[in-house]
Amino acid sequence: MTPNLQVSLGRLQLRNPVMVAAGTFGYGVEYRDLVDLSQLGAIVTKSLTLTPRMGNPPPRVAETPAGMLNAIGLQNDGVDAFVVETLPRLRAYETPIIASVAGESVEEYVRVAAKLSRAEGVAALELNLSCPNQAHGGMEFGVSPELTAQVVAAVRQATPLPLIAKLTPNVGDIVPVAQAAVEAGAEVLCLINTVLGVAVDVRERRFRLATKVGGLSGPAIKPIAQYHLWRVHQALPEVPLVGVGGISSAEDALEYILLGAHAVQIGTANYVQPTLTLEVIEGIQRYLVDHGIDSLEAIRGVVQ
Amino acid sequence: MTPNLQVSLGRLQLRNPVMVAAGTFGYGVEYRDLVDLSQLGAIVTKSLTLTPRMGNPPPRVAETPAGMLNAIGLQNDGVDAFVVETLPRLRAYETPIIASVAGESVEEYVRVAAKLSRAEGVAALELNLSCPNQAHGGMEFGVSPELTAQVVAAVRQATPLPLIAKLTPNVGDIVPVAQAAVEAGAEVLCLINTVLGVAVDVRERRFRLATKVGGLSGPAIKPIAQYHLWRVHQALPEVPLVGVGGISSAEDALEYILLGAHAVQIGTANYVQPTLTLEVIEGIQRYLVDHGIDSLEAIRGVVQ
Amino acid sequence: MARYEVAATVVEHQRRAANQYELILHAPPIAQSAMPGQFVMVRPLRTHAPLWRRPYSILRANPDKGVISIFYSVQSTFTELLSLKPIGSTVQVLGPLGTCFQPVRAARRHILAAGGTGVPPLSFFAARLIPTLQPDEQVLILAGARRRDLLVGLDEFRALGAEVRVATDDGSRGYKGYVTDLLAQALEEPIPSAVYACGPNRMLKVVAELCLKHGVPCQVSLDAPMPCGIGVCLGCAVKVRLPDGGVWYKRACTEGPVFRAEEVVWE
Amino acid sequence: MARYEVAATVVEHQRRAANQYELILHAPPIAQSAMPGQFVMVRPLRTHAPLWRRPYSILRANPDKGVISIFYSVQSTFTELLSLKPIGSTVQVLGPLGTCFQPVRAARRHILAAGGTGVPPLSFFAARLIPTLQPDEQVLILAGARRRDLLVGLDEFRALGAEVRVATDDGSRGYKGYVTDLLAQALEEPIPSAVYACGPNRMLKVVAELCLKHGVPCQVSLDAPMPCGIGVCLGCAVKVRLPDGGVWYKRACTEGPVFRAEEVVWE
Ligand SMILES: Cc1cc2nc3c(=O)[nH]c(=O)nc-3n(C[C@H](O)[C@H](O)[C@H](O)COP(=O)(O)OP(=O)(O)OC[C@H]3O[C@@H](n4cnc5c(N)ncnc54)[C@H](O)[C@@H]3O)c2cc1C
Ligand SMILES: Cc1cc2nc3c(=O)[nH]c(=O)nc-3n(C[C@H](O)[C@H](O)[C@H](O)COP(=O)(O)OP(=O)(O)OC[C@H]3O[C@@H](n4cnc5c(N)ncnc54)[C@H](O)[C@@H]3O)c2cc1C
Ligand SMILES: Cc1cc2nc3c(=O)[nH]c(=O)nc-3n(C[C@H](O)[C@H](O)[C@H](O)COP(=O)(O)O)c2cc1C
Ligand SMILES: Cc1cc2nc3c(=O)[nH]c(=O)nc-3n(C[C@H](O)[C@H](O)[C@H](O)COP(=O)(O)O)c2cc1C
Ligand code: FES
Ligand code: FES
Repeated sequence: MTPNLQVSLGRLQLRNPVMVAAGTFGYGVEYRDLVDLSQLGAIVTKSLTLTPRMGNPPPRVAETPAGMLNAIGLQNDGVDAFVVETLPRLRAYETPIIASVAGESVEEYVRVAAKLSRAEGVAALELNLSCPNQAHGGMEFGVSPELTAQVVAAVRQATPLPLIAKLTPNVGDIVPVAQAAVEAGAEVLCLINTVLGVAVDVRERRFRLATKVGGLSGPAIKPIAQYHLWRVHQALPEVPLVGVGGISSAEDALEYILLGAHAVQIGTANYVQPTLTLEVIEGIQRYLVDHGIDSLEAIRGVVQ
Repeated sequence: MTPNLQVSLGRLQLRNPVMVAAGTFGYGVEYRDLVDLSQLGAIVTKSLTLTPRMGNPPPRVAETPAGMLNAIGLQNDGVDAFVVETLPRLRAYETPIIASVAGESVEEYVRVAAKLSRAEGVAALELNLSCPNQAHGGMEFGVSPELTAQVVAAVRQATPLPLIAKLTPNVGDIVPVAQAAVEAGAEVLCLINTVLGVAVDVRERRFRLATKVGGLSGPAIKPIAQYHLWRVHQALPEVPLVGVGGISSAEDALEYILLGAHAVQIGTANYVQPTLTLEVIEGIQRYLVDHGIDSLEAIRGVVQ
Repeated sequence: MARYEVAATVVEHQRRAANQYELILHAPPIAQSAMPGQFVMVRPLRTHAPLWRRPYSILRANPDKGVISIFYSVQSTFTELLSLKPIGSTVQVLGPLGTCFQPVRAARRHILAAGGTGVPPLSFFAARLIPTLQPDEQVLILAGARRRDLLVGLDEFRALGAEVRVATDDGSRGYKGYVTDLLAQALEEPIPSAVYACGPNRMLKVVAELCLKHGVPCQVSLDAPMPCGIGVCLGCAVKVRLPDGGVWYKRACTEGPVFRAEEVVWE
Repeated sequence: MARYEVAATVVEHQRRAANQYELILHAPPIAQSAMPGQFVMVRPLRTHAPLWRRPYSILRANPDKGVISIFYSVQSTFTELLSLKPIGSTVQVLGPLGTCFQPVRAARRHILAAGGTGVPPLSFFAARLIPTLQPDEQVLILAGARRRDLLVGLDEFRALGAEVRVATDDGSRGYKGYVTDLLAQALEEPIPSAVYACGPNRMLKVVAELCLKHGVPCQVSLDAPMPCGIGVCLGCAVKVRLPDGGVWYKRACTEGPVFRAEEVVWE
């Protein structure tokens, strides 16, 4: 009766295609009184760095029309604290834990990835390629096919875990970057991370973020994210894709699947509707039942 | 008492910085019963092509969160009909008419520009560099600094009128394109045109636009447009800039001015609030009065 | 063809059926010039999402009282917001917009065919048409809906003295089937008729074909996405045949929404 | 520290002053556990713009009736939407959230300093605190606003038996000047005091400095943008001094909004 929502992302098997996006669900445990974590397809942690990071000064967030800008600056307790303190609590759930890996140099990515690979209970790594590259004046790694390939190849050497590359939309053409990531060893692509933007406070005559520039997320960017996802699916039809950007309903998630996504991530909308992930899972199920479809494969990528 | 809203865009003098964006205000005359056209800073016409164009099949528009996608496909009656039929009616107003020039080849841009330059009553030309380039598989001219320079330089040869280059945001870095346009002879830069996007109809399982891909506009893109404008202003502080993207209030317009814009254009929001242009002019005036500022120069670019 | 942008006060806001409301607005210039088939663009609040105004057919216009009304069903966020507007609050309304139904004076029977939410403009049309009829002219209303509870406004047609025939998809009231079936039957009756229709575009296509087959003049009010409603965005394109035989895109908001059926290129 | 996401029914929606409303919601689990200083994240409708929920301090909580109330002023689209919610409709509410004011038992005088819209959490705090006081303890309310018509809720403080001193920027009621001037005066009086403050952050900074100078314990409820309210987005960062002397960013939504003033690094 209930349709099968299972999906495979390469070597990674998920009970359903609905994950939470990096940095928008804390480490996962923060939600456990509101969301039954064992229902989720997977939990992606906030991005982890080699050492604890304090993050950027406030204001770090600004609301924009149907979206928000953030410049959290990767505030986190560092990969060691995650492995020692948080991971054991997450292992209590059967849900796959995907650790998001951040770095400001290729070496940092590799060292974080290596530490996570030795820990018990990490199902896969997701490389956050929107991190500022210290060696290139703070430019995002993911804007360049070459840098993307470097990071992915280096981490590929350092981990036996399934490897997801999360791409940035701040490029003229995302396809060469996607190809570079896959050729360098990424088994799954996740797209998109936030879109660069600014916001101005007219009363105070200053930027609304202390860092001036931030990353735009939320419903506003859904058409942009879906455009990139669809183009990458057309160019690389064999690569499993994870769609992220502006999902705030089951319908939004289904749109991504129709465009070719194997799975989706919910980010900003978690803030607005903390129980949304479960609603989306239910809504996808209901759509399949209502339309007499028995698996997601039957509709994946039918909108081309 | 009332502050001075005059601005110069290079050789072009405007009574105030509020224009309407190409393609969102028809030829201008369509609004004359709703908006006193002689109050506007300038009217930018819908983009004109060498011959009449029927445009794309419907559906051509889709609403998105705080935005819309369009793929009108440059439906217009052609430059000759504009010069003969519409321009004489527009000359009745004292408002400068900026003709938007479109083309699918460098030659088409040049021929349209030449015809407009011979007509009476065109104050300036705005080059729509988001047009699909037939010789390069439909890629937008404005994604490449080289193609941008080609179009601008060729049109520069063909017209004595002030020349505005309107840039596309669908690039990794807009600054080299902006520089190329200025070096090739653009006196003013206008940014941004629409952001590429798609939308899906889950019920019908198809794209919501007949052309699949469309251009995203409206409040959703304001943070993106302001980011590009601010970066270009930082790179080319001497070049007058026209900001466009998501403006739907005087406050939005002032944000652009604070970031360095000399003038602004209102697009999508004209549909939602047909009298918005006049409200924005009034609102800017009120802001200056309330803050005891006597000209826009005093606040232009103060948010850096 | 003057158009007015009015901050209209909500005079009444009546729930007429489950999730269906009639909104009565004080908008004198619109009330004074509105014609049946025309519509208004409505903005209940200055929100960015939903972004667009929505078009609503004018259901009634009382020039003396300066009021118009629209009839809507709550479907999504926009109509949910609209339904929250209390009496005394204001709603931005732009109108009257678009073309209107034109009585075909040669016809003896005026058939008004409404599918789904197509009732409002035809109700207004009937109210204006019936008082002008010659003794040998009659009005026949054909109304279709999915279920009986979605049939609205029929009593008003009857009160005007019109004959009303009803179809529901599930047979819960009247004929079981489509309103176009009722039309096919009616067109078999040997009375010089004219048809005026409003409903989903796929219904209108069938209506147009039936009328063409029977040589009956037909006017249809088309549905299209309408970002602006005033002819500037070209988003509401409808493919039409030009007199010279060519095709072109017309704007449903200004050259429509009421088109002569034979002009439309149905796809 | 359980948190509940509740589809709360609007029980009452009272206009309390020009543009100021009290919204009473049926949300039993929140009503039963709410403490003064805590807040709820509110979503009146599923809109995309405004996107974020907004935090509102809990003004009252009646565990028996299962209701809570919040007090808000209409400022922009979000609060305009909220003000449209009729009795009987539902509002999504997540709470209770954040830290609460902790009575300082050593103090003989509890000074509650409210600036602008800072009244609600202090009103709730006063209501819970006053019944527990020893005979030699007293509560002093200091309330400041720009103009007299923006002063709200003072009668309720008085009804609880508290002394109320008022300041307005324009002198239209009480002392002409800032509420922090009243505090400076009060702290000169030789009574062992504790201060609990809510208002704009720049007021709280002055409050904190005054209390530090006088060696008076002080708790402040800070304002910060709050996308999530539950500690996951890290958007509401407040710089604090750590016990080890270092600094770090804490979350106003979970480690606040009520902070010990000496912990905060004011910028
Ligand atoms: C000339 C004209 C006159 C009109 N007159 C009337 C009138 O008199 N009364 C009236 O009620 N309406 C009328 N309409 C329709 C009206 O303008 C609105 O479209 C309608 O009120 C729905 O508004 P909404 O925003 O709440 O729903 P929308 O958000 O526009 O959605 C409409 C329906 O489509 C569904 N939907 C939304 N998104 C999608 C998607 N991605 N894929 C598939 N389905 C989707 C929704 O669930 C909903 O059922 C008229 C339209 C036109 C063009
Ligand atoms: C812990 C906590 C508790 C709170 N409790 C309460 C409470 O009990 N009661 C209450 O009324 N509020 C409370 N607030 C504030 C509340 O959350 C909202 O911020 C407030 O209701 C304004 O909502 P709004 O969306 O209508 O206005 P917003 O859109 O948030 O705008 C707020 C004000 O800022 C102005 N503004 C908007 N945009 C800009 C800009 N770009 N530049 C400069 N100014 C701008 C607006 O004009 C308006 O005056 C609390 C906040 C916090 C953090
Ligand atoms: C506050 C915030 C913090 C984020 N932190 C991270 C992060 O640490 N690592 C990462 O890869 N993406 C991060 N993201 C990006 C999201 O994972 C997601 O890619 C993006 O927000 C688009 O999805 P959405 O529109 O559903 O939010 C963050 C987003 C937000 C809003
Ligand atoms: C329906 C529509 C048609 C447009 N047509 C043109 C056009 O012909 N030429 C052009 O340069 N830009 C065109 N644009 C882009 C706008 O001029 C503007 O750059 C863009 O919409 C962003 O501004 P906005 O967010 O205020 O709408 C069009 C936009 C829309 C929505
Ligand atoms: S709706 Fe814009 S032209 Fe018709
Ligand atoms: S509001 Fe998100 S962490 Fe505090």
